Amino acid sequence: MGILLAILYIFLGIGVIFNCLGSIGLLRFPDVYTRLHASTKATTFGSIFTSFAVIIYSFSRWNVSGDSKFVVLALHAIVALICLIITNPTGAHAIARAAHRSGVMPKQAVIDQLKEAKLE
Amino acid sequence: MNSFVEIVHIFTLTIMIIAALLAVIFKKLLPSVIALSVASLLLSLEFYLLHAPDVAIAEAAIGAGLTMAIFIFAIRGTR
Amino acid sequence: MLDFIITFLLSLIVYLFLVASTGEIAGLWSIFEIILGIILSIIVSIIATKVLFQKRSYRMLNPLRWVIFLIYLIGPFFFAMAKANIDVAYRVITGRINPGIVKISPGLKTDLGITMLADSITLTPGTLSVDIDEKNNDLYIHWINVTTLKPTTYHICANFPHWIRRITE
Amino acid sequence: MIDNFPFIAVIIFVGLGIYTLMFKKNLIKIAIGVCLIENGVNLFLITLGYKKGAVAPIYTQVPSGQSMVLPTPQALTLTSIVIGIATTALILSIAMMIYKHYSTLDTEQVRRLRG
Amino acid sequence: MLGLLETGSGFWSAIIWVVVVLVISSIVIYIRNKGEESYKKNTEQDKPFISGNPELSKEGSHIAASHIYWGFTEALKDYYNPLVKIHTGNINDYSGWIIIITIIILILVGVSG
Amino acid sequence: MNNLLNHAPILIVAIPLLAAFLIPIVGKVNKKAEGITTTFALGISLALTIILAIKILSVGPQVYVFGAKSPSLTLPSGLKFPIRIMFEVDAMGIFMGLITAIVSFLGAIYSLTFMGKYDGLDKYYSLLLLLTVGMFGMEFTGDIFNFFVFLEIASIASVALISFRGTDLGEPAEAGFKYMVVSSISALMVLFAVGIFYGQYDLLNFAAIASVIKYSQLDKIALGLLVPVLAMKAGAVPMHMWTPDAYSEAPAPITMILVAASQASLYALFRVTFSLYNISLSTLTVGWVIIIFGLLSMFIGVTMAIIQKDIKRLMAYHAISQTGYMLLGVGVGLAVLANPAALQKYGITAMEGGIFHIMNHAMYKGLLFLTAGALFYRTGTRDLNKMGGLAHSMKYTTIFFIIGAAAIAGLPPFNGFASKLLIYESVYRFNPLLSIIAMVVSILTLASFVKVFHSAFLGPKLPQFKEAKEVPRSMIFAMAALSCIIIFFGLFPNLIVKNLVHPAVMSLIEQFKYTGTVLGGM
Amino acid sequence: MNEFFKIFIIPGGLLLIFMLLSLVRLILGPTTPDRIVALDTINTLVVAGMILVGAAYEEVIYVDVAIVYALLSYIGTLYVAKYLEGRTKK
Amino acid sequence: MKQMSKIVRTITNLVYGFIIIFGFYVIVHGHLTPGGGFQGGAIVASAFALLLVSYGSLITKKFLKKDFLSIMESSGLTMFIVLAFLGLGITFFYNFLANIGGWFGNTPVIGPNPGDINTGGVIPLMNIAVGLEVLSALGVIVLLMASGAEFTKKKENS
Amino acid sequence: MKKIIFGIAFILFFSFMVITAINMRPFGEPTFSEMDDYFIKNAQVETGANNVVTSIVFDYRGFDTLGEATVLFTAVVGIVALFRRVSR
Repeated sequence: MGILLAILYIFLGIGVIFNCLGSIGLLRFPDVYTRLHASTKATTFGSIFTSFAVIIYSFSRWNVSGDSKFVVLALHAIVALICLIITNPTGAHAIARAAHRSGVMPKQAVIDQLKEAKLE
Repeated sequence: MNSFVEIVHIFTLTIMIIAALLAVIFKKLLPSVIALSVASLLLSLEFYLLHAPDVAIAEAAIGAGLTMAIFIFAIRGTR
Repeated sequence: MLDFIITFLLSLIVYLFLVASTGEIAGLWSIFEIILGIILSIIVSIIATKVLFQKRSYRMLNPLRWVIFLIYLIGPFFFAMAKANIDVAYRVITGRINPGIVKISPGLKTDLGITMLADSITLTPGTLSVDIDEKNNDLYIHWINVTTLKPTTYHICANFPHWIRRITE
Repeated sequence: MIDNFPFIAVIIFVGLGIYTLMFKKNLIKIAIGVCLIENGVNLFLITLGYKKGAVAPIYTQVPSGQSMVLPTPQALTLTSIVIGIATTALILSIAMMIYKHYSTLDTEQVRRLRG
Repeated sequence: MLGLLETGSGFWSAIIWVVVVLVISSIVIYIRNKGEESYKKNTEQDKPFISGNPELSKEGSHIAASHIYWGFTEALKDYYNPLVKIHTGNINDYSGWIIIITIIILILVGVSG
Repeated sequence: MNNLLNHAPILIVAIPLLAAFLIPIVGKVNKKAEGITTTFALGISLALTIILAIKILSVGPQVYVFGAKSPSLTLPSGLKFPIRIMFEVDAMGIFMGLITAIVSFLGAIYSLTFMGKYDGLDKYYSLLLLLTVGMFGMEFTGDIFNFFVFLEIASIASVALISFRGTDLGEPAEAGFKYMVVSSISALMVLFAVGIFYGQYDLLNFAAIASVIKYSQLDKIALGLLVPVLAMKAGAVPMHMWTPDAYSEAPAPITMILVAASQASLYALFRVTFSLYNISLSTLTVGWVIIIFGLLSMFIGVTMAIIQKDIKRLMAYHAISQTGYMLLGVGVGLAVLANPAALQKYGITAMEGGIFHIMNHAMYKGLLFLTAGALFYRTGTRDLNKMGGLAHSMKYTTIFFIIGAAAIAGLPPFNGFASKLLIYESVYRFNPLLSIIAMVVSILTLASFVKVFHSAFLGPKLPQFKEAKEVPRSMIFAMAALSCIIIFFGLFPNLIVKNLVHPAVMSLIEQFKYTGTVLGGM
Repeated sequence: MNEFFKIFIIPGGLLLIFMLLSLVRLILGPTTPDRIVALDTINTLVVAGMILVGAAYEEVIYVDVAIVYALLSYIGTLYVAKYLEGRTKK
Repeated sequence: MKQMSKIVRTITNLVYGFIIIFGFYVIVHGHLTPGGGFQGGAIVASAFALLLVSYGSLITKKFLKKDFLSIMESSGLTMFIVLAFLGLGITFFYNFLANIGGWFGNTPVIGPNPGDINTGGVIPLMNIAVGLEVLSALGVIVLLMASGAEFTKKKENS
Repeated sequence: MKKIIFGIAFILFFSFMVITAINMRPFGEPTFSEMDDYFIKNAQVETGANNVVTSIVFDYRGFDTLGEATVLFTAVVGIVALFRRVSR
């Protein structure tokens, strides 16, 4: 039980910290692209860890009690996690591309090869 | 422990109200629709916290995906 | 027809994954769930086959590729992701950035491969895929810390393209 | 007052929606206002059904021995959500059609019918 | 009796009314038949007599709808101008009126107890 | 047969509903069959309504409980309150049901040729059926949330029909938008009131709420939300602005049905005030509120009508003004509800007048809108300035118009006179001024219809309408049927008042009968 | 309410505070893309929070909501992105 | 309406089928887990919206036929009302299949239980009917408004 | 002028609504719940469905659901009718 609690605390702590970093980065960074960096990476990573905590928790509870509902909890959490991992970077890509095409240029940029390339 | 749950409720509702307020006060339509979407999604979270998962699914599916879609279509069609 | 069967099997697997622990068959499923799953999967395959198999490539049927994919996911990818987050944490706290958009040519041919690479890049240190050249699969990357103005693929994404080539091509 | 915070939130929602309907001059904004009132009313119904320390009224794999929140408002809200999207879709389509014929969305100009 | 509608302070019967109308109209027809017998159609007698002026053309003699009751609306100008102004056709006003009336009713109901 | 009668309330609603769902499929097979199917379904519904009316007027109110072990099992074992949705059809409900059935049936017949030149007719007929279903549901239902659902069905279907021509023209879309916004506000307010009731009593049934209602602060607010929005849907001044827009832009048969739809809201208003609250509310205040609505509607409606140039807009303002009569009559009844002596003396008569006027108004205003539609069908315009001399070529339409105009102006022996007389004489004993205003309004109504008659039908034959000829047979049939009803009601008003209107009024006044039907004589 | 309730609900509450932070970006966001980023972040946080709350209440069926939310908020994001993409094409 | 980038399209191909099967899961498990006809239908319709946003309305028309969806909508509703009519031997909407054994007629364990899909009487069937109706109705709405947006907006160079 | 009147009306409306909210029973403590207790106790026995909400939606209040589906159908038919020139 003690090990489980420790693991849960560690995982949840990492998750919360990275989520926090994500939202702070969203506030602190100067333009859309850097904000996307912060929000996408950090919140995805943080959510992965919180979900891992839930999955580990449910598997351990299943081990202890043998109640089938914890299997369902774990499996569905895994599915939710997979959805999150697949959709989040794609969404970030879509936003970045849309931002660039709608004329929002990166601030302080040293180089912008996309602007030079002029894709259709 | 119940007081903590109440604090969570108050937080969710506050964010939701701010988002709704933004939906009203934004001048441009697109940010307004985005704020409406945020309000709708947080409404879904609030339903979830109020132990109404059926309604939360309906609100998430309709508020997030479809309302957004039809609003965007309407904005596209009127410019 | 092969497309249809593959889609059918995939959706059946997903369905069974979702309804696990409802009955006794293999300790997990009840007979009605399986029957219903088969019916629904047929319907889903009718709807989704045309969308899933637009290119008619069957490379991903090889289970070895899936094994490599899992190894990739747990090994280098996860490691890079952790590194990325520490990197982001550093930049969030210090606010030290030097951004730019650069172009790389990873030389991947399949759609799935380039997609996987783009998503990996988005989740790994300091990079974000902004746009893609549809003709020759060149990626335009927003790089938060531009160290060189003429970056090679390795600068951006280490040896991910090798892994992904092994998985998808 | 603080006991009833969800009801206050409902009131704010409805009030914002009414405000939008009364003072905003854009047809799509008006649709947003209708959406807001809908959201508020839905929240009102669900809030009425909440019971402290209760779980969702679904018997599948529920922790046993707990009371359940009232199910009727959830059923009602389900109905009203779907009605809401039907209304919104129709309002927006008509707004699009108005734009096609009037080339504007301003309520001051969309008033050929008056007097 | 058939067709007798009690109104609380009296009654009304359409049948009696119809009978009376029939009687009166038969009298009218009778009197009309007693009239001038030299009247013939499609002669000079058939033409309208407008104080000796020539008859207007067909289109010109038709009075458009907006000219009817001109005097009435002109006399009640002070009443009509604000009334027409209220009917703005603006959707904001429509919802505004609903809220105003709701408020009035809420106050009335609240005050009356 | 008895079984059919037991299930009649639901069949009246469900058969048009089924037809509405099937029409898109029917339309794929055969374009011609759409109209026939619609007419057939509405015909069955009309027949069932008449059978049900005979039964209810002789036996008493009928309930129909959905999903219970038997259609009349309102209370499950050992409970004091109903848990399922039920239809509760009493004399008032079936009275409104008859109006709906007649009007929609004739509207469908009229549409068979009137809508011939439009495309997308399968949608049109489907929507027409759905509008009818919504109205029937509003009139029959005994459940307050179910009422909201049917209100939405009716309003969405009306909006879709109003903006049916919006593909080609801007104005119908505009009218539809306005109506949609105001009706969604009203529907949401109704839903809010439903929430208030539910939160207080944990009940959703009209009768069950009526038996426990306390008229607390929250009940007052619910009343204050319900009355204005339902009055708005009925078209009471000053929330009437949507009415002329919507009525003038909808196709003519739809306008006729819309009149009935707004009366369904009026019915709901009466249902709320009489059956839900009854004497627990301060009847004098609410009664005077409704009377003032009525007065404003009468006067402003008719004075605005005089200056209109668009024929359907003019008629729409008249519809508002006639709604005022109904509100006046019933409002007087409500104002004296707590006073049995006055109620016996003139209150019931006033209400009879008001309720009878609903029926009469649906008939003659329907007829007038249909004649306006006939004029539009042949001339292609609604502008009175451009019309003229149509009596030469459209003889039947002219006759029908005269009948309708005489009825709306309250000329004997048409039906308008009978109901207006009831209102005048009883309201005079309540407050003479009201009666005098009502008479003045009646005179102004006649004046404005003289204007329409003169400018549309009289005068020389205009050259642009040389080719105009009589409208096709199905349109004539619908108008003739309405004219026959008008003349019949005018000649034998006492039959209708005694057999149909008086029971309806009594079912409104006697709340305990309504609740007792559900709760078993509590 | 078992002993795990607290462990899971407190991170959930913290996630709400982060949502509030992201909402500030929604208010400030000079351009529309910034606002979409805020929307996206809020969505991710809500999904994580939903999973946590589901575990806290031991209601396994609640996690379905999180799946729906994760899938469908993505669609909303895509729609706005698509609209922005098309907007500059004059 | 243009396509979105290749990355989005590839992910769409993968996720599309998953959303649909998940929607169907929500529909058929309506009587056991949160969800039901409306929610599942809305989810599947969102999948159509996803297809529409990433491929554009022209290509989407190859995958989804509006007329087919219309017919499906009508038939779903007809199925629903016919199910309601079948109870007419007793009353409209009577749950005539509940607790009689056989398909969908099993009696569930009273109280908390892991859930058996074979219960619920007409409720699962009604869920499926409503699900069909809702998915096709919302699909039609989305498809039509997408093409309507092209129809009503001003021409590009005017 | 008009705006001022509307503003006053709006503020009054809002304050009345706030009165409603304050007069409402406290959050989370329903005073009466006989009907819902009946549903929670008997829904599983009478309809055989685990999800009480679904059993209300499709059994006890099934007619509402029919109405709701009809609303959706109506809206779709309305939109199709409005955009009937578009699809060809």
